[in-house]
Amino acid sequence: EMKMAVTTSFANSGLADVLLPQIQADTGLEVQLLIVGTGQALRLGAAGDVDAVLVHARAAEDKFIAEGNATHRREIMYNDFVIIGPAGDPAGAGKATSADEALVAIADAKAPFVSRGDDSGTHKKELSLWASAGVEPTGDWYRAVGAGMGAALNTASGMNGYIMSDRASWLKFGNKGDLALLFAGDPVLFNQYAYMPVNPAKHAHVNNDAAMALEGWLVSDTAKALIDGYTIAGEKLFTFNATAN
Amino acid sequence: MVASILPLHLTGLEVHRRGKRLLGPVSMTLKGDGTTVIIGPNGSGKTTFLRALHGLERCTHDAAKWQADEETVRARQAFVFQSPIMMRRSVQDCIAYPLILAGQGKTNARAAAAEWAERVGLSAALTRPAHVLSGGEKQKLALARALIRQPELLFLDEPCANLDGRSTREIEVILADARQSGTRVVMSTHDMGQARRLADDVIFLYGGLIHEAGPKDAFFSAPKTPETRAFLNGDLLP
Amino acid sequence: MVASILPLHLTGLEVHRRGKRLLGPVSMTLKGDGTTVIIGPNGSGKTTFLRALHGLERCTHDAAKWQADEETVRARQAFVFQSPIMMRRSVQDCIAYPLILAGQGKTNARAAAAEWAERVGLSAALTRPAHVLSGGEKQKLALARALIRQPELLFLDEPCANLDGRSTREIEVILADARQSGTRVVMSTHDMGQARRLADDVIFLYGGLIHEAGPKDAFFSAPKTPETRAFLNGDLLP
Amino acid sequence: MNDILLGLAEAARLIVSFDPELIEITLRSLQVSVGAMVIASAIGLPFGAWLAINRFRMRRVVIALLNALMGLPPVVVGLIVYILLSRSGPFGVLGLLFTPTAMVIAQVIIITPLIASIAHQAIRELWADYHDLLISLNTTKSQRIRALLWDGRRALLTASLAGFGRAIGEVGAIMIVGGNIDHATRVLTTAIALETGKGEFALALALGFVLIALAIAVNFAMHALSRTERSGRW
Amino acid sequence: MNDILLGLAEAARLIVSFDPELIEITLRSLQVSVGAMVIASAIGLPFGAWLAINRFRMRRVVIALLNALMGLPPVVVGLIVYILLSRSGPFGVLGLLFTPTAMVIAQVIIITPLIASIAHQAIRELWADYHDLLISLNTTKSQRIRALLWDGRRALLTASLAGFGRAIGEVGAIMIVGGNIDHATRVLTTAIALETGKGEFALALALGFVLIALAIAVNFAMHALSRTERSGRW
Ligand SMILES: Nc1ncnc2c1ncn2[C@@H]1O[C@H](COP(=O)(O)OP(=O)(O)OP(=O)(O)O)[C@@H](O)[C@H]1O
Ligand SMILES: Nc1ncnc2c1ncn2[C@@H]1O[C@H](COP(=O)(O)OP(=O)(O)OP(=O)(O)O)[C@@H](O)[C@H]1O
Ligand SMILES: [Mg+2]
Ligand SMILES: [Mg+2]
Repeated sequence: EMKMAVTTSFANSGLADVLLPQIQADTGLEVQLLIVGTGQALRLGAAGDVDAVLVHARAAEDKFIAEGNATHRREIMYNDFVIIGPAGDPAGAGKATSADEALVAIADAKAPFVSRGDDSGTHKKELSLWASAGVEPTGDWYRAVGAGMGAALNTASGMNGYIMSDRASWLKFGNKGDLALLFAGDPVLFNQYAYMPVNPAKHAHVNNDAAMALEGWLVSDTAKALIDGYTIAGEKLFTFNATAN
Repeated sequence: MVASILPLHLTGLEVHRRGKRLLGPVSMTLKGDGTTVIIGPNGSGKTTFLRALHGLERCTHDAAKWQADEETVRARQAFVFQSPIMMRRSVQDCIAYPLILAGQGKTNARAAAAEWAERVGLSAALTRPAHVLSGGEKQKLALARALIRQPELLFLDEPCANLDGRSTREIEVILADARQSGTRVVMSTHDMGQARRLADDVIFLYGGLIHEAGPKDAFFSAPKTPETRAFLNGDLLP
Repeated sequence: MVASILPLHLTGLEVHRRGKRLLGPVSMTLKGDGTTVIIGPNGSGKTTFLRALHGLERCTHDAAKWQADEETVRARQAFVFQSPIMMRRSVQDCIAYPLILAGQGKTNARAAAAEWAERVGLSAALTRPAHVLSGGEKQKLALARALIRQPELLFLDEPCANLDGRSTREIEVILADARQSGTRVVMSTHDMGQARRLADDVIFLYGGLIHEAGPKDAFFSAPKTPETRAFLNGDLLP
Repeated sequence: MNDILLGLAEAARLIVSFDPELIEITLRSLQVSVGAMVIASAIGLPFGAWLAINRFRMRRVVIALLNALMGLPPVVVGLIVYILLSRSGPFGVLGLLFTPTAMVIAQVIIITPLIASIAHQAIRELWADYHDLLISLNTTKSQRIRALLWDGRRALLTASLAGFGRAIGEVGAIMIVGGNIDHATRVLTTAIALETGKGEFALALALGFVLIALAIAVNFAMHALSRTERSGRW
Repeated sequence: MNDILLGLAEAARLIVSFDPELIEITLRSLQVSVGAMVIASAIGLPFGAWLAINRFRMRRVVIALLNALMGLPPVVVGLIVYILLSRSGPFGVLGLLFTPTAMVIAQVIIITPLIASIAHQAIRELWADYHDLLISLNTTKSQRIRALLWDGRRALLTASLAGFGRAIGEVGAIMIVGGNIDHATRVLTTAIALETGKGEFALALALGFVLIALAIAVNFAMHALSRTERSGRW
């Protein structure tokens, strides 16, 4: 039995429901998931309240390691972000050839854009994209909602606005309303998930054996098959990219 | 007042509570004028009877027949309770409340209330919160509140129980005046002297039943049953 | 009872409310035995005085000096309120409550309660919820509840106001018995006959002050002031 | 533990520095919660009184239902209001979604049963006192309700304050219908939830302490007002 | 609109099919909320009574504070309990974090002020009735509190039920201290929040309807119990 803090977007994807039973079958580990924001996940790890974390926010992860909260960082898989918007696409973001272009189109049209605004991995990614597109996202059209992915999608659906989401959350999202996937595929939109076992030297009580066993399983071929094989509506969500070391 | 709500005819009036008959069957007619005094030992049903007449007790359906529709009947009565009910207001506001309910302006109502307070001897207490009054003062307040709308029919449940001798006499004068000006008074009392002074008719309740009733003089000078005699003597009832 | 809590010495006792002096200054001594009856017009402060003696009113500090410590003093008194306070329990449980408080077993207490209910004439009402009792029955309950712990000092505030003649006589006998067996009784009443029957001493309160006080016989046969005479006659007080 | 101290320090710093953003969301919290309290009291107090004075066959059922509605999960209320107000919902044309008005609507739904229930409880006792008198005076139902509400006003204050308390601390419903949009619908509780998700526990706690201070201030203000006004010991 | 109907249908289906997962989280909801209600009542009711019978200098302040605490934001309570129970917190060694016990603790903190405040309100009226008698009978404070709690038990039911209502619908605090872990700490409200986040409105609503039904059932049960037991009209 071990506890792992994961981000909302991972839990919302539904991949966990596929992986957990298999983990239990293969290793006998009962993994309990705590579904929280990225920042909160890292805090739980730092406090020693969980045995491992699975997040996607590179800079914060490096800091986490540097502070000695985890023994190491192990890349497991990636998925990608997509740009969602009203099916009519008034800003013409769908015709863009790069993520930068799509964002510039939205900003130029001053079309409502919903931002997670919660400092999560997704939010940080979005901010970095605005930066590289050379747009300062301010004004009435830019709505920072300060909520999880699902809630932000709800809001976008309610406002009929644009939003950047991870593909898994989008595909799983039930309340699509008038929204559609408009842009995807630019490599800058790739989103790396990493696994970090909490440092037993800092928190003696953590179940490091289980955490290591889980890591071993996550980089195994069984995991690869399950992750690469997981689809929603015929679309593949995650790409396994763990390296054996 | 145009047509009177009285006489009231009762046929087989009963009040039941928790499977017990507290009152009745009572059949009688309450005529249009005079003062009726109800006497009887503790727990004999005086309060229950008065409340039933006033429409406060759930009782036999259709047992009471008035001479007007229900709304008129209700509007022309007033009741002075055995333990006076004080609202959380000043004495003046308590007395004025029935007038306010009847749609009178606040200023008028309060002026009338001050006048009535004067009559029952409460002028000094006008601005006090009603609930700090002494026992006797509360009874006076309740009386003023009942009289202020000049009811056609006035019920009083032991209105002088907590009053001193002087106040009792004053209230008796007020009641006699009211009777003179046409108010029908029905009251209960344990004070036989008061009964003799005020009553035209007397009803002796015993065990929830009208044991004996009649005009004052006949009742007191020649009680018909041994129970009545015993009660008037203050003896143990047989 | 070992040492008595009496006599009680009062020096300059006053009760103030909302900037008004309701009572006092009162200086007197309450001796160890007999029955003291307090009389006076409505609002003269009888209730306030009794409550102040019993320790229920905020009053001048240190004005009352008892012969025992506060805890003993409090434990040996009982009070029958002018408007009896009914707990939301059955009659039997209400009467038994003081015994339960004193640590008696439930069965014992209820048996004693039944006995006292019998003495005040409430046996038929034992299982009724206390709040449905008639006005007189409530007063009887309050009396039984006060007597059940056999207090050394018993205060009664118009205990017979709502009682019929017969019950009044019975209660008077109970009070006389209690006095005989050593209970100190201090009571108020508006019934001068009752005052004559029960009192050893009489206190006449008027406007919050002790206007006249003395042994019963002297008081009633030769009242000293015109106010006392007027009050006893039921006249308007000067 | 450290976080709690940091939170207190941060709260003090925010308040002392008159942080404009803090002031903005605090005022919005106050506006939404007071608005909800006023509307819910206007509905719940008379309803509670009405329920106390009427005897009808389904009365016990209505009371039990009312008590049960105190348990309405905010998230569900939020969802239903969201669905009703969303563009594709029946009231979509009003364009209320993601506005403070929507938040007030959701909160009114949540706190009205609470206010009505407590009011009913308080009024029931007063009605037991007043019953005979008000019946005897031949009052209409609305006169009775008015008398009970007026004379019971001090007890009803607790009902309204309980409603206010629930509203100011609530987050589940207003997050959904308000959307926690910066400078538009962000209030203290949604900001706290946001900071918690970010792992900014100290800041979240700081906002929480500000919220508690606000609740205390409002309560003291209401108590003071009700004390000035009262003349007796009622 | 459609979602609401779908939700109702789904709720019916879940209930009729005795969905084992639904049963599990429903029972856990019940267990946590009833546990919190019982503990909070055991603290809040006597405290409310104590506050009603004692006159001390800071009484008004304490009452205003108590009322203000009704507004404790659940998320903040959750955070503080989290910090205390966290491995690096003072009570970390107990290992209570992410257990139903932790959820009960958080809920007790949230609902105790509510219960105490309503209880105080109800007892105050009863105490006004009983004051002279109980003082005259020379009762100790604890005897007074016992008499008031016993004789006022019907009014106090509302207090406890209000607490239960708040607990069963609460999500902010128990999400943080319970963690919404499947098969361990997931309850109805956290499941609703989860499904809402996924945009699965119909399922979220279905769970919400189950929760409301549960609250109604508990209320009817409590009312029925209290009715059986009462002998008079109190
Ligand atoms: N709900 C009830 N259940 C049982 N008995 C009741 C109920 N209500 C009243 N009683 C009894 O009915 C009797 C009649 O009461 P009522 O108040 O009419 O007497 P009363 O003649 O006014 O007496 P009193 O002179 O003492 O005021 C009393 O013995 C009382 O205990
Ligand atoms: N809080 C208060 N503020 C102002 N006046 C008060 C207050 N409490 C009592 N009083 C007044 O003090 C007076 C004395 O009251 P008390 O109850 O002692 O009279 P009493 O002699 O018992 O009269 P009764 O024979 O009518 O019972 C009354 O006039 C009453 O209105
Ligand atoms: Mg009577
Ligand atoms: Mg008196």
